[in-house]
Amino acid sequence: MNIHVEVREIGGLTLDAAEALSFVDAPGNGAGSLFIGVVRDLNQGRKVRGVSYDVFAPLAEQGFAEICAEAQEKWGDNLRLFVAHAKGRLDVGGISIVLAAGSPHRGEAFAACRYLIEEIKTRSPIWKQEHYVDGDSEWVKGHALCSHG
Amino acid sequence: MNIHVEVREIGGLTLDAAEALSFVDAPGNGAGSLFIGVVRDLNQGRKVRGVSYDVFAPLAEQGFAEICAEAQEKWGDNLRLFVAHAKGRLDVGGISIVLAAGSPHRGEAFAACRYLIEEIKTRSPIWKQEHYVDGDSEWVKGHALCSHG
Amino acid sequence: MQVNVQMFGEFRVLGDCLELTLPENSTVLDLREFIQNQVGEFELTELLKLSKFADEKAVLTDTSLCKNNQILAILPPVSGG
Amino acid sequence: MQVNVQMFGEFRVLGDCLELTLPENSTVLDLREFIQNQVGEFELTELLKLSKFADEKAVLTDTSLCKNNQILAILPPVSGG
Repeated sequence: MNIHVEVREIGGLTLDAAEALSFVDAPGNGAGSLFIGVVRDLNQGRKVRGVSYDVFAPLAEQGFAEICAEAQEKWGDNLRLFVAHAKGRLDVGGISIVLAAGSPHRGEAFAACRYLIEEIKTRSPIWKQEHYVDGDSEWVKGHALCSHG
Repeated sequence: MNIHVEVREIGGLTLDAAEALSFVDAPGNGAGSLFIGVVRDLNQGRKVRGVSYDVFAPLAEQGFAEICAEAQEKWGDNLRLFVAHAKGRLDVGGISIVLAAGSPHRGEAFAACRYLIEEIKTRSPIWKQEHYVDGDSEWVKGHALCSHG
Repeated sequence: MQVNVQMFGEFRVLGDCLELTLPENSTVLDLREFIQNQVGEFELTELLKLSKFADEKAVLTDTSLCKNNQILAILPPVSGG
Repeated sequence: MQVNVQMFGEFRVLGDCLELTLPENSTVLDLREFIQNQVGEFELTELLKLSKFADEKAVLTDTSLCKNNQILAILPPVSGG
């Protein structure tokens, strides 16, 4: 199997770049591209203490696998891909998503990794609730999902 | 200092993705893009056992720093950038280069990471000697450097 | 028939899930209107218009038929990743 | 004057570096021709034409003046990364 997709509950293992890179490595692969998303301390001018990620996990994992299959169709069946998204509350600096793509050459690895994050951002059933330093919390405004069929 | 550049002799510490990601992390950064180059087992149809990287280290590090400064000019002074290149002989699976870019948003991180690898590939005084499974070795054909001034 | 509708994002204010009893042969649109009538708050009814329903495999269209004991989810506009 | 020219890539067959004695006010072009004349092998002289000289800070043009005790490097076409 050359795809790994996962929604991981915070409180268990934390998301880990080394694990992702190790998964996408293979003797024929010369390039690995990795992306991590991290909770930052400021959003739209408000000081952030942490973010809660709400995830409809079975549908999210189904979607991740579909997006990976699309990437393999575009950039090669031999692409190795890793997707893991956190579920739960993270403090500033916490890793919300780890993506990696491994391939013989770097063009495909970069393109696939970028494709994964852009598609996951727009298509995944994931919601962010920001917790501010002033004690307030707010669900981040998003955009509507598309239904197919 | 938000730039780290290094030519690292093999035999000491190996190149490490976690170190690079940790360097480019910052409380205001929401995105990290990382690239690793790995020795693969096949090149142009020949089975490869390992690659020796010959590097003119002082000029290479000078060039890495210039390329990082160019990336910061293009995508923001607050970009944090990490460049490390191996010097010496690596077996298949060995990491020859680790690059990382950290920034508030993902567009800049991806663009900067891609810029670093493309420029380093064409501008750095680095030569690869491939060692084949059949016992033969060969310097990989390259392209001429440009002189400025 | 019974359906279990899981809440996500802002809909969490209604609880983690709603156990609803619907007429036989209800569609997702019927379910949507059922919830719309139960939720008095203006902001949530506006949000509901922008939301989709899904099962564990796919986002559903309003013409999809609901099944007895089905687990559904209400998906407000997403912001994740 | 003396210059130390470090070898890289295919030029490693000549050793790790060449200690050369050049006339005063020699340029990089003079150095290039000096080495060209010492290296008999056809393949290496062809490679030399595609190669650049550099110090530790920059790639040099053929009109650059060499300095006494300078450390230079001969850079064949690169393939790295």
